[in-house]
Amino acid sequence: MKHIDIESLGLKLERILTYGQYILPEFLLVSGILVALLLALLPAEKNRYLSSAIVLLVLVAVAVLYGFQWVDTYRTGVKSLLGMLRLHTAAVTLKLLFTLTTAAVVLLSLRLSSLRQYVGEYLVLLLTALLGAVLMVMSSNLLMTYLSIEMVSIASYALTGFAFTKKSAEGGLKYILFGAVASGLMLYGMSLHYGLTGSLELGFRAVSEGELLLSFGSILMLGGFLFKLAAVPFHVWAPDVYEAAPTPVTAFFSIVPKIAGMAVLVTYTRIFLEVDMLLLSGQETVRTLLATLAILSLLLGNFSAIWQSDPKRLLAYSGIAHSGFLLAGIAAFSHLGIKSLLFYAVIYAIMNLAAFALLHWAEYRYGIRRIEDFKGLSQKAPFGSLLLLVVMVALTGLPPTAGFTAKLFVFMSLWDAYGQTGESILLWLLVFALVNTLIALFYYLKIPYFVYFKPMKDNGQAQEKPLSSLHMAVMVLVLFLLMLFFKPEWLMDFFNNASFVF
Amino acid sequence: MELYLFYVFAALALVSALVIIFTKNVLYAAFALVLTLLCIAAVYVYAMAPFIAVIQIIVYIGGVLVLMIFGMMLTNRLSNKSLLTEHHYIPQGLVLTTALFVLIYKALSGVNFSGLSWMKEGFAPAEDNIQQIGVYLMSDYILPFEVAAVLLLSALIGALVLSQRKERYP
Amino acid sequence: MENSMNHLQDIPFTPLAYMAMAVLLLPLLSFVVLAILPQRWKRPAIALGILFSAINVLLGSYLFSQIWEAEAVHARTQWFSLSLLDKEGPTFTAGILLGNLSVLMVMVVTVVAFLVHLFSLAYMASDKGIKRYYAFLGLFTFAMLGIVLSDNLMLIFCFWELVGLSSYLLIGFWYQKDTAVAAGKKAFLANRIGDLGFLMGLMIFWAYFGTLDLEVLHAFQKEGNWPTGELWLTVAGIGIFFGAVGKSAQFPLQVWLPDAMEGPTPVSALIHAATMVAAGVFLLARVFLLLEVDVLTFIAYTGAITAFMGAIAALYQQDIKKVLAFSTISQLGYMVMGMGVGAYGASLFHLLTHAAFKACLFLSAGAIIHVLHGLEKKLGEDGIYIDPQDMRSMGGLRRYLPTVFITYILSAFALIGLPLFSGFLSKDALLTGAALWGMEQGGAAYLVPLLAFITVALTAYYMGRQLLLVFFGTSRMAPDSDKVAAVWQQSQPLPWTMKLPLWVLALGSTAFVFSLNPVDATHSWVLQGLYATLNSANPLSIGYKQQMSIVAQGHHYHTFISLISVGLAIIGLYLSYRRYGAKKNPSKGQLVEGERAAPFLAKLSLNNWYLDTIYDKVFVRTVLFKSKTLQNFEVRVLDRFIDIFAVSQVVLAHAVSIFDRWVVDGGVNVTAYAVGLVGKWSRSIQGGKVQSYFLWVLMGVVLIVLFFLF
Amino acid sequence: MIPIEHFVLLSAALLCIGLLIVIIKKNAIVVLMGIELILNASNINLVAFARYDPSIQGQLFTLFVIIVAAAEAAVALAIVVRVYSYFKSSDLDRIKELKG
Repeated sequence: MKHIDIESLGLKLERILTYGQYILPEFLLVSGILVALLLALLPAEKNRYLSSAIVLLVLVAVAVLYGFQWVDTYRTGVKSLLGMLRLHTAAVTLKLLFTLTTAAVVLLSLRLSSLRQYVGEYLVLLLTALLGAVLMVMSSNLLMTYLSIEMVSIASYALTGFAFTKKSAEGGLKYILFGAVASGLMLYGMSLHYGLTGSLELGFRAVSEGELLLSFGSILMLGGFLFKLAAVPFHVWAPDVYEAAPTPVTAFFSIVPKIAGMAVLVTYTRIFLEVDMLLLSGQETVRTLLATLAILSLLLGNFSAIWQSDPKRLLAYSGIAHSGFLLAGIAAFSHLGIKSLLFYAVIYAIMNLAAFALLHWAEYRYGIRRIEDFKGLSQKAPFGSLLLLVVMVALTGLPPTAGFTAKLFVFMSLWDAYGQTGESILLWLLVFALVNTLIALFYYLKIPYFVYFKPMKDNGQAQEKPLSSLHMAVMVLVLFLLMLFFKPEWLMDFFNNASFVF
Repeated sequence: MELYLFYVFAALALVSALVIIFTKNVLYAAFALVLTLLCIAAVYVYAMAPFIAVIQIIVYIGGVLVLMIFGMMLTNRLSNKSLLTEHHYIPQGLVLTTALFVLIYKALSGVNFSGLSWMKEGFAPAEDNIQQIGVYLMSDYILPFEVAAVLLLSALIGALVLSQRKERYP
Repeated sequence: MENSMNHLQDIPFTPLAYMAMAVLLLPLLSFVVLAILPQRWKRPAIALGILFSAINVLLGSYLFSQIWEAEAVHARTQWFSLSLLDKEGPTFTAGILLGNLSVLMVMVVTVVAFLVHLFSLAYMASDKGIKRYYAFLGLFTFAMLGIVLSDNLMLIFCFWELVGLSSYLLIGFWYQKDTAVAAGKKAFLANRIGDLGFLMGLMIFWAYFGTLDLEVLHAFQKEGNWPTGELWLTVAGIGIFFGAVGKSAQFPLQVWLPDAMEGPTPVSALIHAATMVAAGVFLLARVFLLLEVDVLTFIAYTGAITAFMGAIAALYQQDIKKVLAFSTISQLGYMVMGMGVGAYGASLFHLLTHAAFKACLFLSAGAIIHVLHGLEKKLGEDGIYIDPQDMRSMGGLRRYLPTVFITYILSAFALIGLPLFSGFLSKDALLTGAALWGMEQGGAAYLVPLLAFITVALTAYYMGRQLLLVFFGTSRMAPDSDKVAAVWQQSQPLPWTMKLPLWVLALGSTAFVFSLNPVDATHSWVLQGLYATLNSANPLSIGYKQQMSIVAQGHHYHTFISLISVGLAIIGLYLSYRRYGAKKNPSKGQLVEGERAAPFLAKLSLNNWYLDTIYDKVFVRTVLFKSKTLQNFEVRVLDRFIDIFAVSQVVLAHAVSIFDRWVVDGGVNVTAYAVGLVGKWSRSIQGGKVQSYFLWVLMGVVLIVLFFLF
Repeated sequence: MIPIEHFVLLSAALLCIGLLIVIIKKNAIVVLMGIELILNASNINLVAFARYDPSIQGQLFTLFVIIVAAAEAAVALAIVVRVYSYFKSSDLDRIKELKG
C-alpha cells in the first residue's frame, strides 16, 4: 500500500473549496437540472408553463452570475481552476451568450407538442447541453474537453428525438452514430497526444520525437471539434439532424454547440500555433489546414443550400457556410481575429435565433414546412414577413444589418493576417469568402422571394394577430441587428481590452 | 513469458474483432465482441492497470454488452431465422481503413518512444494503484467526476424518454 | 503610407450638415411610416409620403442655395473602430460631404422624386399595392440620397447595395407577373456582378491608403502622395468602374435595363432616367481625380460603344418604353464616355439635363399608357384588342392628348439635341470633349468621337420615328375613325397631378434654365460650378489635365462641332420622316409586316444585339444539352444497371430534376443555374445513408493527412 | 516490460477494424459494436502510456471514457429501439428518409 501524504491532500482539498466560488454559476445550473428533474414528476400537461418559468428563472439567475463573473474576469484576467478549466473574459462572454440563447429556446419551446408529456425531461436535457457547452468553452484539459463535448453530444442526441416522429428518430440515430464515430476518432487523437507529450493539460510540451504522429493525432482531434462546429469534412450530420429535430431544438443546435466548438477550436489552435505542431512538410501549417477547410465549408454549404426545399435544411447548409466563416476567423489567428470571431458569434446567434423563431412561428401558425409554402405570406402576415426579410438579408451579409459588419470584421482580420504572415492561402480564403457572399444571395433571398413575389395559395387562413409576443421578441433581435450595424462598437467595446487567452 | 502471453491475448483480440467483421450472425458478433473486450482487459493488466481491467469487465461486459444483446432481441422479430446482417460498401471501406492503417503505421514506425523526453524519467508504477486512483478522483479529478455524474444522469433520462413505447401526442 | 491616416478626426456637424441629415432621413421616415400604417389608412399615409417629399424639395433647394458656389461642408463622426491590444486599429467613419456636386444631385433626386410621387397618385390609383409602392419609393429615395451625400466610399457602397435592393423591389413590384419578377432578378444580378468589382476596388484602396474617406483620398492626390502607374491602382479603378457599369447599364451588363421596364412607368422615370442609373456616373465623378490614365481610356471606349449599341437597339423597338430604355442606355454611354475623355463637367451637365428630359419623356409615356390602359377595356368590349404600350397601335395622339404632345416634343427635341434645348448644350460640350480627346490621342482613339457623332444621327432617327408613330398621322387603334373618335370621347381627362410634373420637367428641357446663351454652354452656371469642384486638384492628375485642356481649347472647335451635330440630327430626323412621315402614315398591318421582313439591322436592333441570346447560348445551352443526354442515358441504360451504378444514378436523378426545373420556370437565372449545378453535386454527398457519411468523413481525414503530413 | 510500440500497434489495428465494422455492417447494433472497438483502441493507448506517467492521467481518462461509452450506448440503444418501432428494421440501409 502506497503511503498517502495527508497534509498535501488537505491543502489540495482546501484549494478546491476556495475554487468553488468560481464555478458557482455552473453549480446553479446543475441544481437547475435537478429541479427540472423533480418537476418531471408533476403532470406535464398542466405544469409545463410553471416548469418552464422556473427553469427560466434559474437561467436568468445564471446569466446574472455570469454578468458578475464577466466584470470580475475583466479585472483579474485569466484564472486556472485545478488545471481543468480556465476562466477568462472571452469564455464568460460566450457563456453568457449560451445562457441567454438557451433561455430564448425555452421560451420558444412552449408550443412544442411533445412538451405536454415530457417537459421536465426536455428541460433537463436542454440544461445539460448548456452545461456541456459552458464547460467546453472553459476547458483547458483534454479530459475536460472530451467530457464536455460528450455531454453536449449525448444531450443533443436525445433532444433530436424529441419530436417523436419517424423523421426525428431517424435523425437521432444518424446523429448518435456519426457523433460516436467522430468522438471516437477525436479520442484516438487525444490518446496519441497524451502518449507523445505525457500531459493532458493545455500548453503541451514540445516533443523531441514523433512530430508526425503528433500531427496525426492533432488532425484526428480537430475532427472532433469540427464535428461540433459542423464544418467540412465533419458536416454531414447537420442537415439531417436539423431537419429532424423540433425547430426550437434546431435553433439551439445551430447556435450553442457550434459556437462552443468554435471556442474549443480556438483554444487548441493557439497551442498548435505556438508549438507549431503541424509545421511539417514545407510551408504547410495549421493556418493552411484551417483555411482549406474554411474554403471547403463555404463552398459546400453554400452550393448545397441552393436547391433545398426545406427551410430548416437550408439553414443547416447555411450554418455549414457560416462555420466556414468562423473557421476563416480562426485561421486568421490574431487578437483582431478573435475579437471579430466573438462579434461574429454573437451576431450569428442573434440572426439564427430570429430566423428559427420565425420559422417556428410560420410552422405552427400557418403550417409552413417547405419553402414553397411561404407563398404570399406577406399578405397574411405583413409584419412577420418584414422581419423575415430583414433576418434573411442579415444572414446573407448585406447592409444595413450587422450580418454585414460581422463578415466585414472577419474579412479585415483575414487581410490583416495575410499582411502579417504573407500566407497566400489566406488571400485565397478571402477571395472565396467574398465570392460566397454572392452565392449566398441565391438561396437566402429565396424565402423572401416566395413571401413577397409569389401569389398566395389560398385565402382560407386567418389574418395575423397584429403583434404577437413572438414578433415583439424577434423585433428586439432585429433591432439589435440593425443597431449593431450602425454602432458596432457598442458590442466591440466589450471585447476591447479584455483578456483573451483561449 | 510475459511477452508471449501478451502476444496471445493481442492476437486473440484481433482475431475475434475480425470475426465480428466476417460473421453475418449478429449474435456471434456479440460473443466475439465479448472475447475481444476480455482480451483487451487482459492487455490492461499487462499495462499495469488492473483496476481498469476490472472496470472493463464489469462495465463493458456486464453492462454494455448485455444492453446490446437486449437491444438485439428487441429490434429483431424473433422467428426461426437466426439474426443475420448484411455487408455493403466493402471495397470503399476496405480501401479507406487500410489506407488509414498504413498511414498510422508509417507515422508510428518512425517514433522511438523510449526517446521521448517525458518517458525518460523512467517511472514504473505500482502494481496496485486503486488507492491512488481513488484519491485522484476525489481531489484533482473532482470536476470531471461531477461532470461525469451529471452526464450519466441526463443520459439515463434521455434513454428513458426515448424508449417510451407510446406517446399520446404524436 | 499604409495606415497612416487610420485615425480621422471627427468634424463637427454644422446646421447645414444637420439639414442634409434631415434631407437624407425624411424619405426613410416616409418609408417607415408607410410600412407601419395599416392598409385602411392608406390615403393619409400616401398624402404624408407626398408631403414629406415636398418638404424634401424645399430643404434640398435651401441646401442648394447655401452650398452652390460657396464653401463645401464636411461633417464626420466615428462610425466604428477596431482597436487592437498593442496598436490602434483601423477606424471607420461616416459623414456628410456637401459640395457643388452633391447639392446638384440632391436637387435632381428630390425634385424628380417629388414629381414622381405626385404623378403616381393618379397612375397607381387603382392598384391595390399603392401603399407598398409609395413605401418603396421612399426607401429608394433614401438610398439614392445616401449615395449622393456620403463622404466615404464604404458608406457609398452600403447605400449602393440598398439602391440595388430597393430597385429590385420596385421593378418586381407587380410580382403577379412572372416577367416582372424575372426582370427584377435580372437587374439585381447584373448589379451584383458590377458590385463585386466595386468591392474589389474598395479593398485595394483600403490596402493602399488605409482609408476610404473621399476627402482624405483627394488630399493624398492633392499633396502628390498618390502613387501613379501602379498596376493595382489601375485594377482598383477598373473595379470601381465595373460598379458603375452595373448600375449605369454599360456594355456588357446593359441587358437588365430594357427588362426593367416591367416596373410601373413612373418608377422608370425615377430609377431609369434620373437617379439610379445616374449613380454610376456620379460615382465616377466622385473618384474622377483618382483614376489612372488606362482606366480613363477604358471608360471612354466602353462609354462610346454603349452609346452606339444602345442607339442601334432603340431604332426598331415597338414598345414605347423600350425605345426610351435603350435611349437611356445610349445617353448613359455618352456620360460615361465624357468621364473617360476628361469632360467631367460636360458629363455631369448631361446627367442633369438628361434627368430632366428623360424623366419628362418617361412620365409622358406613362400618361399615354395610363390613358390607353383605360381605353383598352372599353375597346375590348367591342372586340378590339390593343397593347397600350405598342406604338404600332397608336398614331395621331396629338389631337387627343395635346398636353402630352407638347411636353413630349419639347423633351424629345432636348434628347435629339436641337438648339435652344438643354440637351443641345450638354451634348455639345460632351462631343467637344470627345473630339478633342480623339485628336489628342490620335489613331484608334478617333473611334470614340466617331461613334459619338453617329449616335447623334441615330438618336434623331429613333426619336423622330417615335414622335411620328405616336403623335402624327391617324390613329391605328381601331379600323374606322368614327369608332376611334367615339372611344376617345369616353376617356378621362388627365388630372392636374399628372400635368404639373410634365410641365415642370418640360420647362427643364429648355436651354434657358441652364445658360443665358442658349447655344453655348461654356459660361453656363452649371458648368462653372462643376469646374469649381476640381479647383483644389493636383494639376498632375490625368483627369484634371484633360478637363483643363478641354476648357482651354474647347471654344476653338465649338462652332464647328455644334454645326456638325445639328446637321447630323437634322439628317436623322429627315430620314425618319422619309420612312414614317405623315404622307406615308403606315398602317398597323404595314408596320407589323415591315418588321417581319426586317433587314439584318432591324433584327439586330430588335434583339438588342442578341446579347441575351448570346448569354443564353454560352452559359445555359451547353448545360442544358448535357442534361438532355444524361436523361436519355438514364432511360436506356439505367434500368438494367441500377444497382451497379448506384452512385451515378444519384447524379442523373439530380440532373433530370434540374432539367425539369429549367424547362418549367424558364426564367431562372443563368448564373444561379451554373451555381446550382455545383450545388446539386455537393449535396449528393448527403445520400441519406449514414454509413456513406462515414465514408466521406474517413476519406476527408485520409486526404487531409495525405496532403498535410506526407 | 512489454515495449510500448506493441500496444500502440494493437490499438491502431483495433481502430481500423472498428472503423471497417462501422462502415460495412448494415445492422445498427453491430455498428455500435464497432464504435465500442474504436473507443477501446483509444483506451489501450491511454492505459499503455499511463505506465510511464506518475500521475496516471491516462488510466483516469480511460475510466471516464468507459463511463461515457456506457452512457452513449444506453442512449444509442434507446434510439435504435425507437427507430425500429417506426421502420420495423434496424437495417441502416433502409433508414434514409432524410437526405439531399
